[in-house]
Amino acid sequence: MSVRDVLSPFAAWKHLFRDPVSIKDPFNREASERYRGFHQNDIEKCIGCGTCEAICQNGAIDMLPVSGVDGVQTRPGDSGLRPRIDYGRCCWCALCVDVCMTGSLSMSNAYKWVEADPDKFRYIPGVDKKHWDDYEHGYRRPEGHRLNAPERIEMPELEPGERIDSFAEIVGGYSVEQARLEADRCVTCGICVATCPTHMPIPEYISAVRDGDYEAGLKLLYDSNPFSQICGKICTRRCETTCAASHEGDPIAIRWLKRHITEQVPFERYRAIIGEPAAATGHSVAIVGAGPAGMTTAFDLARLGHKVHVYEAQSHAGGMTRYGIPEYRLPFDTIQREIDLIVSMGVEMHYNTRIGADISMAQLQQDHDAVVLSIGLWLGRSTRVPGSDHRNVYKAVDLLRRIRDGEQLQAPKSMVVIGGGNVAMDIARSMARLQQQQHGQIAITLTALEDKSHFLADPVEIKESIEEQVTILDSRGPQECMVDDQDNLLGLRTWRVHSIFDENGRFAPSYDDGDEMVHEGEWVVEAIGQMSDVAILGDELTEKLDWNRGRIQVDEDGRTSESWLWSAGDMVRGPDVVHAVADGHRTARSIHAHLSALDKQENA
Amino acid sequence: MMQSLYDRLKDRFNLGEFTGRRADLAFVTVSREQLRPLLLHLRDLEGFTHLVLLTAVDWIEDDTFQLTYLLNDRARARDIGVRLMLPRDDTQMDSIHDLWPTAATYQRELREMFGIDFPDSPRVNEDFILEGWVDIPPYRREFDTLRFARETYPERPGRETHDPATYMKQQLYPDGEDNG
Amino acid sequence: MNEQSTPPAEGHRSGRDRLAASTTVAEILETAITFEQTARDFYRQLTPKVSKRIRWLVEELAEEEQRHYELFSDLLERDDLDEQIEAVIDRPAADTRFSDCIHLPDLGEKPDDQTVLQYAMGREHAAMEQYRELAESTAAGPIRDLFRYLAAEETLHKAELEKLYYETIHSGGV
Amino acid sequence: MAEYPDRSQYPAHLPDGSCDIDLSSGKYLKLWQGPNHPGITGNMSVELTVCGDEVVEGRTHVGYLHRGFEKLMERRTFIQCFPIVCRICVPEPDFNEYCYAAAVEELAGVEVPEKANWIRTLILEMGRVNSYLMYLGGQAGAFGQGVIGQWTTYARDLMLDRFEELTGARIYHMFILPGGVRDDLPEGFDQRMEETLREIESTLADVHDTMFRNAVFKKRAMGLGRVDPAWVDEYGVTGPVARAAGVAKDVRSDQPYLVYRELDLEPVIAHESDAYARADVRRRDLLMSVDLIRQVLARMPRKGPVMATLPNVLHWKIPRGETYVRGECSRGEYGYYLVTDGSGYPRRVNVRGPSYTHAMALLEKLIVNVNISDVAGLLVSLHTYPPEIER
Repeated sequence: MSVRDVLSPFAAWKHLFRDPVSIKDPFNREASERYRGFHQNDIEKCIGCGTCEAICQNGAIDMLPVSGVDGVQTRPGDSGLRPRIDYGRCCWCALCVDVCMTGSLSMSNAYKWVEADPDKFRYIPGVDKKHWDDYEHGYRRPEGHRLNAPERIEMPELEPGERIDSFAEIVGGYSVEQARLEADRCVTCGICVATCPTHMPIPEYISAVRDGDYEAGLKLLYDSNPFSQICGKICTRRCETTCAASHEGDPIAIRWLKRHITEQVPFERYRAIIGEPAAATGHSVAIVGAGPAGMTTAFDLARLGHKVHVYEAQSHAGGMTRYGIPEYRLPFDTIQREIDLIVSMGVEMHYNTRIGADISMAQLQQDHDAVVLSIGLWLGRSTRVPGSDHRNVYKAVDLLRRIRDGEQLQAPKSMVVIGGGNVAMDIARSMARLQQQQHGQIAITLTALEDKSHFLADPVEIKESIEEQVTILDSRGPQECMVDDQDNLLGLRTWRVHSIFDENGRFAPSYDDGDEMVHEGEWVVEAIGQMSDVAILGDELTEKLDWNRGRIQVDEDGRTSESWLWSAGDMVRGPDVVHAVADGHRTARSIHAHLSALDKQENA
Repeated sequence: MMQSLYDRLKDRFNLGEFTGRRADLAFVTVSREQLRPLLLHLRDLEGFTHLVLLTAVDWIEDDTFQLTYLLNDRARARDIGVRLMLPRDDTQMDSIHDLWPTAATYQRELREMFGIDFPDSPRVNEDFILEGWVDIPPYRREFDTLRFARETYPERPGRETHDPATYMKQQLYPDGEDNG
Repeated sequence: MNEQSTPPAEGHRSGRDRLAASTTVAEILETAITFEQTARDFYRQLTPKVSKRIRWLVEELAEEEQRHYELFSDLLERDDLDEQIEAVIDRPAADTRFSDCIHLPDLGEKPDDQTVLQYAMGREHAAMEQYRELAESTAAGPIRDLFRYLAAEETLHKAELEKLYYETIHSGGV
Repeated sequence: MAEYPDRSQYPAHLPDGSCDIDLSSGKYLKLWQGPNHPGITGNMSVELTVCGDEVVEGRTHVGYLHRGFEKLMERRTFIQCFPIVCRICVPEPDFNEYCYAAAVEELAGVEVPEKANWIRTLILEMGRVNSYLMYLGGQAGAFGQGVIGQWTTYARDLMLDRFEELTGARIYHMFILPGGVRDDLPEGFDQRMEETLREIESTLADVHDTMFRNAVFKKRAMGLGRVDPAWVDEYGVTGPVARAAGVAKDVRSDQPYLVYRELDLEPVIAHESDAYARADVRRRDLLMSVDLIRQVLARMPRKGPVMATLPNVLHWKIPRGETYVRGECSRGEYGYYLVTDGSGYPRRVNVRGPSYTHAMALLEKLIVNVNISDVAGLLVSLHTYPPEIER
């Protein structure tokens, strides 16, 4: 202790004339650029997946319907819900912003808000307008800061060089570890379920993969889709187009995870997991066509105890999955296992039985309590351009059927395919394999009316076709199949197409005859539209039935104007396996209700 | 470093499972009889003079409490966690307040939060954090904080939420069917 | 391009001379109305012949011709005819070359949907060409405007048919 | 000079060390300091038994802030725990974020990018500066010097501005999370930080003149609450309290974490081991933090990621294991003992805050024989934050 200790504190007096250090206008101080203030939500970008709600450890977020506000509505890919935040609970941690699947949610740097009514502090950002909605600054998820893995686990596949000379299956399937990593990426929002035509419980079966509980997963699959093994390989996976993860990353490989479950459970266990059919009801149902729609109907009805007879013109069941999809995408044994499982429920199959020739519709009507028509789209359309009646102009569906029926086709040295859909890719790739096997080289040109961005085929199919040396020319309109004096097919002449899609997304191609090309080909294969062979119904039934723009008119349950006849699958819904499955379920429910009503009438 | 320590002490104190975590951190399981001799040895002969913490883990599925005595040897920059497994139905343990006076505070908390008793520990029965608590010791796994909160505090009215998948089903395909 | 001897096309052929010779707007409209009427009756006669499955198509075509018939008839009734035509004449109705490339079929006894569509597009195209040529060879004035108007109407209909054709034949599955 | 009470009146010590206090004797008075009292740090209270104006026994009472964080974390996913841990210590929350993140990363096997470790170090030192500034104001205030608190609050506010621009928040930063840190340094941060550091140094110079060279402060702080170096191990004493007792205990140099190995630092020590020595150790430690911040900014890499790639945090499961991660906060050893069981939730989290030992057993030992008017000064000199006692 010294004199200095007494004098030194007087140093404080030096601040006597110092300017105040406090902020002059504390009421209008702007927070820092990345300040975490009140939320902003771009509600057009938001899909209402509720991942923000899921991660909020305070339970501050509720998902509320806001249909009608600023064009938000419940539709595939958008729940129509938007997050409401309770600022009595929010702790400003911004995990909701970090995890937001679309990047719609952010925080402004507004932090002052005075209100007498506490309930006001509970609002839906973007819907309940606030003055900070347009604030430029605030917390946005920084680049590279992700709380969920945005990239898909790559699927092991055969390389183009390994697969081009055989029909061996290309996709290898996930290992358990890969599948778990992929399943881990799913945020379990369930937005996809509405998009799946048959509404498979997608988040639940993905959770089963995550937990390694494959038997539970298989049960979930088969309760909603008896074509799960097949769909696990070739489903058009519309669900993945609405996957929340697709907005800022790759969608979850939902199809591959389904496939993974079916591969992890030994096939011998399937039957026990799916369970026994109910006791026989004494009712009998005839199904025409053993494709996905017909066989799904058969599966459902058989499980309910009804006697089901399936009439199939071909020697095998599976419909287009069996006769339309190449083996490298869908091996026979997968289809066979699926069919065996359905048949094991007590379904009786009548192969090589053609309606109209071997048995009539009238006969079916007489012998059964209900009849289902599910004959698919087996007739290929023709462009009918000049020369298209040449013997070497084929229809893709016919060729695919012949290949899958085991016929040894002699592949031409060169070939042109007309069409830009999956069938076009299927035939191009199948023929490429035959060319490689027989000639050691591939010469296939695929021409499509549409430009690349509007191709109807799955982008993966396009990519793999190119890998397999198929030359793809977009925006080409077929004009003529050129034939020389000796009646040999020379190839296809096309004009350039100016693709114009109108405001409704409808397409009216227009041609530019100044841009003409001739594509050399010993064969031309038309892979355009397909239609149903409804001629088998006969004139009388055709006249009786109501029709809707070329398709049999059915009510929402798939029932036609004839009370005993239902129709399902591609022929009423257009071509798609999983839609056909959904249709099969719907038809089976309707028939079951009808048969139950019959029982009640009898009892009464 | 930790492995060699374990190898030296293993037989002498009849040590159980050894878990090397880092070069400077390991955990080892010890029996109740050997706990005090081991702690004394570690403190007085191995340099582990600092009791970092004493706490419990409830392995309710194994009917066991794990007591963790974490000791630090500053000179050699290393830590050892001594695990002691205590049956959940016999929750009495010997106090170590005479080895580290500060242990009394930890033991008092353990009695209150886990219901693990240390009979000789000073003031062990005095309330520590929870005055007037009548429920089961709250850090035991079977104490459900969410249920407690729901029963104790009223929910603020006006809350409702919707599961996206369920809501979409109601809106788009209420009968389980899609007509699109 | 359609020089074949199917009935409505023939009607157009002879009608063309009649149209070229017409001197008043009313005369032209009356001739055009007759064309639409002929086409409508053709489709109506065709309806029972085709399969019930595609009857909708023929019915729609008949309805569309009927709509044109009514449209032109209404126009004829109006006092402000010239103004009306002027008002719509600038409507852009770009011709697209798609149906031009469709080989015009022989309808035969039981035509299918593709045949009918091809035929209908051919008919719309022929009519469109005809009105357009007439417009080009007519001096500026209300008569040329009327031809352009009629050409625009036919072009619009043709475009609708082209979309339907694409959906049915190229991308669709029915 | 007030007359001291008759020492013969002091209670006898019982064999177990506690006092035999007979309140009905009329010699003693029970006096509660806190939970609401200007001379208490945060929400705790000390139950004093006084004889005259001297304390004969003190009992720490906590529980006013108990939110059961450790238990709450057992029902939150690993990522959901991240926003709540900072709330265990208001003035220096970042140690919770760091220790929790590091424990999770260790058990989950997540490799943190290099730059994130530098930014973490920066933040922890910034937090230490703030914590010390708050302490200095409190310590001076406990002895009646109000102006110091105003100055240090101003300086701390400048540092909060830096926190705000870096982390997006002033108090609960929620910036260090498992995997790294949220974001990179903002544009122009170095320069603004340098300005802030200069202002803090200038404030500290004034504080030194008016507080440390102040006869009143010296008279009251010197000799108050002397900690015997032998108690360091017995009572689990760490941080400035231990260093003021001559024990150079500092996790940053004892067991360097983050990037401390690459920084120049020397534990700040003193030997008097009283309230004054502890205040001085903290003042000098604060200056070292200022220096460390400068070192970090000068040496840290400026390129590269600040966040590791995490699995989807909504389903993040961590294999069974246990670990302990510690750091040197402004008050001593801060640590997280994390036990995982293979699920998506922590099995057990135990937060070891330095106040747990300092404000309980050590305070109760030191408080005996202290004059009532010095209780606040003593308590503050241990620099205790109650929420880390009761978590």
